Formats: sequence, C-alpha cells, structure tokens
Amino acid sequence: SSSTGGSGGSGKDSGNPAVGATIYKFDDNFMSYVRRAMEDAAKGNVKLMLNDSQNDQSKQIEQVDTLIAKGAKSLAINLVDPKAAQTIIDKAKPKNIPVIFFNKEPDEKVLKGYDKAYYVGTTSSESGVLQGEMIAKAWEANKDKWDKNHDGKLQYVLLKGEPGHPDAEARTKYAVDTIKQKGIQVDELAMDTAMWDATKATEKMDAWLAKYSDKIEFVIANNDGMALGAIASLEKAGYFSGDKFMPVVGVDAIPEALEMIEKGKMVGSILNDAKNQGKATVQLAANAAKGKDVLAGTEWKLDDKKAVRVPYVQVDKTNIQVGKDAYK
Amino acid sequence: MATKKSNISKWLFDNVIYVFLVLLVIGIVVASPDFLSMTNLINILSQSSSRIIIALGMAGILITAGTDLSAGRMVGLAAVVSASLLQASDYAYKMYPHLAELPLIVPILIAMAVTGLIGAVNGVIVSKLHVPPFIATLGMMIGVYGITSIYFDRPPYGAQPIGGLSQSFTTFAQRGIPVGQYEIPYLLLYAIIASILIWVMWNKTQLGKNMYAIGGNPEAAKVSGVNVARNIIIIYMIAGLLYGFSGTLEAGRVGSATNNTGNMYELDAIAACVVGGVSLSGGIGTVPGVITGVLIFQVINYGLAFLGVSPYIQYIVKGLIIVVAVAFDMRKHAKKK
Amino acid sequence: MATKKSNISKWLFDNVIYVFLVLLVIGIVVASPDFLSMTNLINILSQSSSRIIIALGMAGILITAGTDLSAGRMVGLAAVVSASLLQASDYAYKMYPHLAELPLIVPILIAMAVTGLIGAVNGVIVSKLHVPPFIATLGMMIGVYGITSIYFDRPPYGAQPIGGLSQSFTTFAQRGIPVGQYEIPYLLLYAIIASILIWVMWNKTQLGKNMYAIGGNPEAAKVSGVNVARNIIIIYMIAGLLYGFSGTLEAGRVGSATNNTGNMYELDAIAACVVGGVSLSGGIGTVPGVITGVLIFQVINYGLAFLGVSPYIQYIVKGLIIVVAVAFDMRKHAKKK
Amino acid sequence: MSEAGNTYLLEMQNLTKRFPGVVALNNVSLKVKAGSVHALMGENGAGKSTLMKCLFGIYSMDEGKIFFDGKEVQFTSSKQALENGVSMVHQELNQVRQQNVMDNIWLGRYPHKGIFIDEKKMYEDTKAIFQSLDINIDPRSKVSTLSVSEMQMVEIAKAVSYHSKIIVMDEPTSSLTETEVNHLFRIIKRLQSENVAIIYISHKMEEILKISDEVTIMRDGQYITTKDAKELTTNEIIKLMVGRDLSQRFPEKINEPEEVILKVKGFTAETQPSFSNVSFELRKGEILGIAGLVGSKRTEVVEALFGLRSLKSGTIELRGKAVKNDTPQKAIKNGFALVTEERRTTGIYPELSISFNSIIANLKQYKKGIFLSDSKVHDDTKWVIDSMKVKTPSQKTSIGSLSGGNQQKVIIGRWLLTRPDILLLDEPTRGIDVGAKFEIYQLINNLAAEGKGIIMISSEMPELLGVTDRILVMSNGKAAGIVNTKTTTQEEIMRLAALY
Ligand SMILES: Nc1ncnc2c1ncn2[C@@H]1O[C@H](COP(=O)(O)OP(=O)(O)OP(=O)(O)O)[C@@H](O)[C@H]1O
Ligand SMILES: Nc1ncnc2c1ncn2[C@@H]1O[C@H](COP(=O)(O)OP(=O)(O)OP(=O)(O)O)[C@@H](O)[C@H]1O
Ligand SMILES: [Mg+2]
Ligand SMILES: [Mg+2]
Repeated sequence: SSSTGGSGGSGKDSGNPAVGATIYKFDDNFMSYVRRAMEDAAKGNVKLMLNDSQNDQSKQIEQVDTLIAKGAKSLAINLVDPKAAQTIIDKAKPKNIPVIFFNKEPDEKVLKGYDKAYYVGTTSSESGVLQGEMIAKAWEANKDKWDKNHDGKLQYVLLKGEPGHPDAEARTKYAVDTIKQKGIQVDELAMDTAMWDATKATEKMDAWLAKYSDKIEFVIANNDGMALGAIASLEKAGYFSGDKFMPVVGVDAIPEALEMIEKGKMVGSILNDAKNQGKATVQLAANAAKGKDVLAGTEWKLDDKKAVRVPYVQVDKTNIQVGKDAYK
Repeated sequence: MATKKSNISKWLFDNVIYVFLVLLVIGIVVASPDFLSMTNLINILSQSSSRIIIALGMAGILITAGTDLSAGRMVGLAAVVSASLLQASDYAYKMYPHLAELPLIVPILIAMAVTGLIGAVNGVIVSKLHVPPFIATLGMMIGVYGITSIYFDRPPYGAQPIGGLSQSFTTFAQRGIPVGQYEIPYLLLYAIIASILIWVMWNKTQLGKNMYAIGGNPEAAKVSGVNVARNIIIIYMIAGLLYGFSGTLEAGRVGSATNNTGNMYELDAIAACVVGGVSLSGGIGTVPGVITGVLIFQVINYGLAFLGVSPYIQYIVKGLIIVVAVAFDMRKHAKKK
Repeated sequence: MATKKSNISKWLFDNVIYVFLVLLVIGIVVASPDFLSMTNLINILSQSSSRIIIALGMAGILITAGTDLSAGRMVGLAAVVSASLLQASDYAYKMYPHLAELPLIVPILIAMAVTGLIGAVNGVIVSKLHVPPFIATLGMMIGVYGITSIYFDRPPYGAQPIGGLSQSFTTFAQRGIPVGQYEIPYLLLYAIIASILIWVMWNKTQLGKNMYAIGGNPEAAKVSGVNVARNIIIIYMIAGLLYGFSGTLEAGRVGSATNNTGNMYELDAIAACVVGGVSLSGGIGTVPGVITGVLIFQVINYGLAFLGVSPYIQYIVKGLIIVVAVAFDMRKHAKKK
Repeated sequence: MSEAGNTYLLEMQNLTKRFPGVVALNNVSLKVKAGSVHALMGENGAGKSTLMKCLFGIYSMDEGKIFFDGKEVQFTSSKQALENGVSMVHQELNQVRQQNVMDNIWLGRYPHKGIFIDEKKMYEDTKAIFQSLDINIDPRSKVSTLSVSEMQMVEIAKAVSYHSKIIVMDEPTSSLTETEVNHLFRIIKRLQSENVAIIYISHKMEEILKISDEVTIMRDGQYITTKDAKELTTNEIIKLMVGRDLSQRFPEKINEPEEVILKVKGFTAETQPSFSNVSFELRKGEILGIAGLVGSKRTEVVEALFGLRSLKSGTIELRGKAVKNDTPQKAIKNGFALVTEERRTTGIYPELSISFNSIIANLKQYKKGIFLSDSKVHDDTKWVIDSMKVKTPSQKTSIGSLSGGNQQKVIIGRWLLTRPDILLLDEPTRGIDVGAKFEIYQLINNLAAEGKGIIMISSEMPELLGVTDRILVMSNGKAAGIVNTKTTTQEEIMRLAALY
C-alpha cells in the first residue's frame, strides 16, 4: 500500500510537506476505509506517514514522538483514548505543529487550549442515538409481530464491544436511552461483552437463546461484526427461515451487513461516512502543514467546538444504495 | 474396608479434574436448574469442538516441552484463506469476484497446507536453529498476523470481514445430523474424529512415543537414536494442520472471518491443556485430559453467560475457578514425600 | 595470535545480543542516516524506560522458573488507580469530585501497594498451592482485569478514560532535566535507578542468590536450606511493586488511563527477557541482558516506524528479527558439541 | 581369548577434543579387541566419558581417527553408532522417567505392526531380555517408581539388547550393590563368550582386576599406557592413574568418639511402606556407617532426619535437648548437613557457577548488612576448590561442565562450609576416583577428629569397614542391628542386612 513516507524519507527534502497520521487500529473495518480515503486525498498533495496504534494509547504517544522526530509538519490523530489528547498537544505545541484529531473526539476544553488543534468526525454519541432511533422506528412499525409476549415492552439482549472503549460505552448508553426517550418501555434480558468479536458474539447468543429462546425480542449490537455473529447463532436456532424472525441491528454498515439487510436478516445498521471523514481530515491537515487556513479551498465548516462534522447515516432496506455507494 | 475407601479416594485424587468438571456443572445447575437441558449440552459441546482440535495440536507441542504462541494467528490465517475461497457465487462483495464456487474440500486443504507448512517452519526453527519455542512461535505469531493482514486488507473491499460464505461451507460448520428434535452438530463429529486420531497417534505409534520421550528427557531420546529434530518438525506440522482445519471451522461457524479471528486462542488452548493435566515442562499429557480441560473452560464461559453474571464479575469468577481447579489437581503432587 | 583471535570471537559469541543491538542500529542508520540524532536516542530510551521496569520484575520471576501473565493487567490497575487519585482539582469529570489534590507520592504508593499485594498473592498461589505459575497468573490476569474494570466503570461518569491528570503527575512522567537544548527524561532516571536496585538485589543479596537457586534446581534449593515458598512470594511481590510503579508512569506518560492500559505488556516483557538471555527454564538471566532485550524491541519498533515501513510489513519484519536475534544467540549453546 | 585377538575391533587414534577453556582429550588412543573386557581408568576429569562420547556420536572430536570393525568411522549421532554396533551405558542415567520400562528400552527402535507399535511384542521381548539377564522388573512399571539401582539395571539391559559388537559401560556399578555387581559380571562374561567387546569404566578397583582383560590408563586428558590386566596390581593402577604412590586405600583413623550428641528414637515415616521404628545414637567425633541392601530405606532415614520427609513418629535429641527438623532450614540451623545421593536431581545447580554451587547453603555467613561480601564468597569458593582438589578452569565455570566426580567434590565442599556438627553423607564417594576418595576419607576423618558427628551411608562394604567406627545395618526399613566396625565382619553385616 502507499502508506509509507518512502525509505529514508524524512519529509524534509521533498516537495510535498509531511503529514504524520496515526490510526487507532489499522484493521478496524471502518478505519480501513477512512485510511483509504486519506491515502487517496493525500496523493500529490502531501506525504502521508501512516501508523498503526494497535489499540494502545501509549504506542500512539510513542508514534507521535517518532513522527515529530521525522519532521511532520502537521499531525492527523485518530486517538485510541480520547482523554489522551492533552498529552499529544503537549508534544506538538512546543514545536508549533498543528494537530487534526479525527474520528474520536477530544474534550472541548483541550481542543480550545491550542489554537492549532481541530477535530474532524462525528459526535461519539450520534451512532448510538441513530441506532436507538432506528430501533424505535422499526419497533413501532412491527410491534404486533415483534412483541412476542404482547406486554408492550421491548425485551432485548445487547452485545457490547470492549468495556471501556469509548464507542462501546457511548453506543450502549445512547441507543438504549434513545429508545426510552421515544416512549418505549424496555427490559434488558441480558447484556454482555463480546469484545467486538463475531465468534464471541455467536457463543453469547447461543447461551441466551438457550436460556430465553422466544423471550428475546430484539438483538442490539455495538457493531456489525457482533451482529453477524449473533445472526449465525440465530440461523442455527432456526431463525430467518419460515416465519421465525429476530430483529438485529448493528453499527458500521459493512458490506456483509448490507447483504444481510438486503436478505432481510438484519433490520439495519449505521453508516459512518468514511470517505468524507478521511478526505476532510487530510484536507485540513494539508492546509495546516502548508501554513494556510485549515479550511482554505474546502467545502467544510467549523462548528463552535472547532469541529468539522461528518454525519452518520441510518441504513436499512429502504436506502441500502447509500450504503453500497460507500463501497464503490 | 480401609483399602476400599482409600482406593476410592485415590481414584478421586488421580481424576480430580474430571470430578471438578462434574462439580462445576452441578454448581451451575444448582444456581439455575434450567441449565440442565439438551440444548445447552449441544451448545457447549459444539462450542468446544473447534477448541478441542486446536488444544490437541497444542498439547502435542507442550508434551515435547515446547509451546506455540502462533496457534491463534494460524487459525486466523486459515479462516481468512478458506473464507476468501468459499464465498457464495452470488455474493456482491467477493474477494475474488471471478472465482467459481469451489468444492468444499479444496479450500480446506489449501488452508491446512498453508498452516501445516507454517507449523513445520516453527518446528525447523525450534529444532534446527535451537531457538526456544516461546520465541520461535512468538516471532511466527507476529509475522503470521502481518501476512494475514496483508492478505485480508486488500482491494476491492479492504479490511472488511470476509462474509457471504457459500451454503455448503456454512452447512459444513453450522448444521448437524438430526436426531429426534435435536441436531448432533457436525462440529462435534469432527472433534471426535480428531480426538480419536490424535489418541491413536499419541498412544499407538512411534511418533507418539517419541513425542513423550523428547519432552520427558531429550538427552535420553537423542542417545537412544531418536531423530529429535525430525519428530519435532512433524509434531509442529501436525499442530499446524489441526489449527488450519479448526480455522476453516471457525470461519464457517461464524459465517465470516477477519484477520483478528483466532486472536489469543493459543492462550485459551494452553490454559485448557494445563488445566487438563498437560505438563508445561513436557512429557506428560493425555487426550481425555485435554478434552476435559477445554470443556471446563467452555462450561465456565457458557455457564456464566447463561447465569447472566455481569461481565466484570464473570472475569473475576473465571480467574478464580481456573486457579481453584488446578490447585485441587496439584494436591496430588504437593504432599511432602 | 590464534588465541587472541579466538578470544575475540569467543567474546562476540558470549555477547551476541549486544552485538546484535549495535548491528540493528547500524542497519537502520544505513537505511536512513538521519536516524542518528539525539532526539531519536532520547525518544527510544524514554520509551524503553517503563518497559525496562516491567521487564525487570518479570525477569526475576522467570529466573525462578516462573512466569507472570498478569503483569500487563497489574500495570493497568495501577494506572487506573493512580490516575483516579491524581486528577487536577479543576477538572470537570473527576472520579472523586471532592478529593483534594494529593501529593504525588501518596497515589503512587497506594497503586504500588495494591499491585505488590496482588504479586504476593500470585506468589502464594504458586508456592503454597503449587499451582503452575502459568495458570496462577493467567487466573490473576483475568481476575485483575475484572477488578480494574469494576473500579473503572463507576458513577458518576462510568467507563470513561480517566484524564485531566494534575500538572505534577504529568510533569513527573513527561518532563525531564534540561541539558543544553535537550531534556533527559525523568523516565530514564527512574529506569536507571530501578535497574541499579535490581542489579544489587540479584547479585549482592541473599534473596538474589536464592532466586537463582530456586530457578536453577528447586529440589536442590530445598535441600540447601532455601525457604523456597517465602522467597518466591517476595520475588512475585517485588515484581508487583515494579509493575505498579510502571503503571503510574504509563498513566502519567499517556495523560490518561483506561481498564485496557497495559494490555499484553506481559508478552512484550517476557519476549524482551528471553531475547536478553533470560532462560524460561529458570536460573539464568542478567540485568544488562534484560535491558538490552527491551532496547532491541524498542529499536525495532521505533526504527521500523521511523523508516516508514508499512504497518503490516512491520509485523513480518519484526517477527523475523526476533527469531534471527535469538537464533544467533543460540549458536553458542548449539556449538558445545 | 578368540583368535581375532591380534586384530582390533576398535581403534581410536590420536583423539583431541577441546572445550572452552579445557583440553578434555589430548592425543588419546585406545585399542580394543573383540571379545575382551577393556577397562578404561583415570581420575575424575581424566577424559574417560568424553572419549566414549566421541565414539558414540554425542561429541564430535577435533582431531583424530576412529576405526571400527575394519572401517574408518565418525558417527555424527548416537543413532548411527547404535546402528553400526556400538551401544553404551551412560554415566548419568538417561531415562524418560515419566514412561514405563519397556518404552525406555525400545525407544528409538519400537517394533511395528503396520504403522502401529506392537506393544505385545515389546512386552514379550522385554520379558525375554530380562529373563535371559535374570532381571526381575515389571516391563510395564514406570521408571520414576524404580530405585536408582533398578534404573541402572534397566540401562544395562537396554545396552545389551542392541546385540552390539561393542558395549561401553561408563560406571555401570555406581549405584549397584554387591549382589547386583556380581550379577552384572555374569552378564559380562556371557557377552564375552559371544565375542562382544566391553569397554568398562569404573572407579571401583576390586572390580577392575576381577573382570578386565586389558587396562588403559588416562591422566589429565592424556593417554598413559595400556597393559594386560594380569600384569597389574591395584596399587600399580592407582600409581599410574594419580601419578604417585598411594600405598594405603584408607587413612589411619585419628578420631576419638566421645559423648553422645545425637539420639534418634523410634523414627517412623508418615507414608508407608518405608522405615519404621529406627533408633540409634551418634557420638561426638564418631563416624557411624549405615549399611543395607538397596531399598532398605537408608536414604529415607537420613532425609527424614534432615527435614525432607514427614515423620509419623520419632524424636531427635541433640546434646540432650529435643529438636525438630521439620524443614531443611531448621535442620541446617540445628547444625545438620546432608550430601544427597542423587547429585543431579538434588545436588547441583547445573547451569550455575562453581562459586554459586559452593556457597549457596551458607549465604548467611557472607552477609554484611543486607549485602553479601564478594571477597568472602571468593575466598570460600577458593577453599572448596583447593581443599577438595576440584579440577576446573575457574570459579565462574558452570558446574554442569565438570566431570561427575568433580561435581561431587564441590557438593561436599558446599556442606563443609556450613561447619556442621552433624554431617550426613549419602553415598559420598559415588563416582569418585581412588585418589579423591582417599582425600574424602581423610576429610571425614579429620572432621570427626575435630568433634563432628558423621553418618555415612554406603553400599561399598570395604569403605564402611575402612572408615567407620560403628555400622547401623538396615533391613527392609528396620534397624537390624548396630555393629562395631573393629569387631564385625562382612558376613555378619550381610546376614543382618537380610534379616527382615
Ligand atoms: N560439555 C562439556 N563442556 C565443557 N567441558 C566439559 C564438557 N564435558 C566434559 N568437560 C570437561 O572435560 C574433562 C573430562 O571430563 P570427563 O567427563 O570426560 O571426565 P571423566 O574421566 O569421565 O571423569 P569422571 O570419572 O569424574 O566421570 C573435564 O575437565 C570436564 O570438565
Ligand atoms: N517407589 C519409589 N518411588 C519413588 N522413588 C523411590 C521409590 N523407591 C525408591 N525411591 C527413591 O530411591 C532412593 C533410594 O530409595 P531407598 O531409600 O528405598 O533405598 P536406600 O536403602 O536408601 O538405598 P540407597 O542408599 O542405595 O539408594 C530414594 O531417594 C527414594 O526416593
Ligand atoms: Mg415484550
Ligand atoms: Mg565420566
């Protein structure tokens, strides 16, 4: 891939300025698209030095040291741990290097504390809120079929990502809160972490199905990977054939999930706009590296939190094409 | 009388680990009587199946006083390779858009050949370059992850789970033989077949005896004319083949694969082996022990989730049970002579 | 003449690992001459510092023929505990909103006391209950993660990274002593002090000799009048203290902590020890060796990133280098015959 | 002897083998005739085992040639050696303890039936071999449950079972009792009649002249001479080995037993079958021997005395005061020291230095505050090396690379450093050469003369008779009697040993 600054390249000697970037986890399925969009946007514009932080914040801090030592003119940082933003700014500020955080939002106060720091991405809670809205909408529309025990309450099980991971925490909290806000009563039958992992999700689902069988009315997953794992378990238990059905939702709208949505095995997912997030990040970082105004020559606007917002999109059967276009 | 009693207690002592498994199940049933169902039994057995296959490969290596940290990553590689070659022909996001649907056996054999080869390389590094197994397989673990990631994270779709597996593949891993209202999962059959083959290998063939000898006293094996290097290479290779097969099962079972499939399975496998009585210093281990070790872990995992224990508490309880299980088992060695 | 030459080659043979580190640096410099800078040196050393402290704790345990899988999770617990007690008084999302800003040393000691205690428990499980170290510390690793998560995921803010650390804390871990235009990081000083203390302990005290004896031949140690259990408990406890200190450094260095801090550090630490010549079967290991092992890993990590090698390729190269480093080191044993 | 007497089955010519810091073999030659027993003699560290390991493909020689059965050979693995008609009984027992006896015997050459191992044939063949050699061990018993001597008999049976043209026996009798030694000699005679050549290494002088046809003597890695056994006497051999006269085998006794310092009463082990109701007394300045057949639980008694085994009942009285030796720490504190029988498993730290191995039981003596004094450590190590005459390149050398006998000397030195009042020695001269033995006897004597109490287990009758003051004879876990060395006879001891 084109991720390197070239062997021996320090970024000082060639025409394009060097932008140092860290991705919180290279093989995260969403981030891999952001990465591609970044690589595309960087072509002929800046020299992009990409690093894989392997889901380890201290590794990322070290990579920032390396990038600064290599002469990065600006930094594009996808934090592992949003609270570590201050430490990164502390490293960049003395050298007067601008920092564009993306995808994981730092505290507003931290961002405001350095005039050359910006954020590109969504609001962390938004995916949860949108997922909650989607669940509520689907529930209201299919209540007669899906409320199996006809008690008017939604009995759900929830597959959580890695505990303590900001996305896992936000999605879990806001999805359920939003459903409740919409006036729907809920019962949580079970909630357990499957660590973002499809296999673990299958196995948790096996146990829950054995325990609750027909009492489960909804499966909420923090990401599509776990949703797919749950679907594998549901299929094994005879769901999705005949009239046995279970609504499942995820987040990320990965291709496999789109396929499931089309086949009617999944209610929907939440698409994070990877292309625009990646593009905006590089555009801001490139401008910063060149010493220009960060928004110069772009379509983006900053909100009052020094952030460029790239919204999430709900994807279900009705607008599946939106999801598919994201993978064109 | 006295001797009869002491015979029973001796038997209990020697088989503490089986007793522990039974006690564990009883404990969960007491906490939640509806745990006692055919569905749960089938679930636990089928979840244990691919782990048993991995653990048997690992156990062979442990018995030679080796270790294999690359097991989980090999499972992942095999899962990714087999899944990529077994996507349904009508699936929109195929890794190889123009690949026809292959007969099931071909991708499985390819995946196994790849991991078998990697296993053999592990064996060569250990036996010919004299690199300690921990380091040899640590290097391999890191390297294989890189290879899997490169294979996985490619155009056209990048780092996306490889899904849309063909019907034949998912049937192979998810279905079973109908018996009354239940299905005996194929997975369980594969595990049983693998266990029998491995049992025969360990107990009835020269390779097996050599394996115990190499782990028990490598010097003795050498001066008795055993070709230590060759045996070690074969044993690591067999482990690789088993991981590879298990990797294809993982892909089929879950219906998709990523470069993170199998992550850390080696730790589970080693732990299950040790709980099942395999000695990390080599020379000791049995097939039933390994199977029991895996079952104990799976009963804990499944049981805690079934009981609805909160996730954080699950960790604490699981940690505790593991230590207690082995502490009991160790009492037979502990007594001062 | 001949003997002089053979003396040099013997020296090279015995010190292959130091030679390897030098060759590695030379290799990177050849690929990218601007690697040779004071900044890079300081970066690498300060990045190695907290890892050296962990590795020294681990090495002591390895020398007793033990192992410690719970090291990384203990680092995480110490990071979370110390961070929660050291949030700046004006920070909005404090875990303890009414807690006054404590003097730096108090939270550090509290964190170390906690991990020291856990280490001692590890030691008790290993030496008194005779649970193999692998299993004892695996159980502890899982359990400590549960405990850390429960502590971490609490009202008022739930599972949020613990940030907003006080100025004194971040200074303690992020700053250094100005020397000319550079800063010698405090981290490095802590690592140097820890190394000296551990060197003295290993080489100049009864505890150190006992440690080697227990690892070298536990049966003989018992006969030689070594109180095996007590010494093992102390050595696991010292390791716990070191992990705890290192955990506070991690929190301060990163500026925040989560329940995931320190995940898998044990594997890095064990690998660095083995590359640095510590024997996993016990009885062998030196402080300079351990430090060199950590430096080799850190030079590889830093160097590959500095060279701009693509991340997936980095894995492959890293795996390869580890194996090659140890394969060279092993030639000194292999040649004996 | 056979008419092939003038052609040699094995010729090793001018072998040289170097280890880091040591020239283990310097231009050594050895010629062995078919059907003969060729004794290889030399002090500890003379290079006997190394020479044999070069033959057997364990070490590769640096220089020299080997001719075997008319062809030049250089085996690169033991497998090759075995396949070409050379087998070996190793000095250090080399067995897979977790497996059973027949697995060990057939290791590396299991009988097959298709791809499977033919367990039945294995069992029957093992039985047949044992029968022909008159060995009474169940082929299915686990090696770890055998006594050391049984293990050694299994090793011998294994070496014989290869039907080799030459069998190397490196100290085969180190753990055997007299009956078993005679048994081995019968086996050797039979092999000889089948035209098999034996290379026989031993430090037991009586055996050498009894069994061997020719004797080759080595000293310090050098070849000294080869002679017809008939032309030699024990004293001549010793003289050639050590390079000087050694007129006596045992030093003159100079110790004077005084008042009783140790009373052991009613010692009974917790786990039976083991020793029961063993009582004895030890005087200050006395050397008390313990005799008995293998398996008579002599070892277990001293281990219990040292806190390594649990007692069901029994008391220890030290200078009139009751003491409890629950753990070795307490035993050491009470002034006991134990040189164990199995050097490899409970004695040495193989990877660690001689210095470490010397001082490990005595660390408290080197403490200066919380630190250990390097100079004291150095001095004491030097004392061990000098006074025990340990042959080593340096203090830092790892003990594992020393010859077996030298390792043993370091271990004895280790315990002498603790200045014990009561010294327990379990087969202290096993594998030690005559010269060094004399030195150790002298040492024991001197220690006794200084007022220490010494208990010495030995399976060598002459040694017991030559060194001790009284002898406790054990039989089947019980004390069969205590005899006065001056007045007793070998026959009386044998009778007592077979009492129960
Ligand atoms: N693997 C080794 N590494 C280094 N030195 C060795 C090694 N093996 C043997 N030596 C050295 O070679 C010399 C000869 O040892 P060897 O074991 O052959 O003696 P030996 O005659 O068999 O003595 P013993 O009667 O005590 O068994 C000794 O000085 C020993 O320290
Ligand atoms: N059944 C057994 N299982 C395990 N170890 C055994 C067994 N029998 C004997 N041993 C070991 O062998 C050693 C010698 O055993 P024992 O005390 O019976 O003989 P002994 O009379 O001391 O003979 P010797 O002094 O010649 O060895 C002991 O260290 C003991 O631990
Ligand atoms: Mg309902
Ligand atoms: Mg020898």
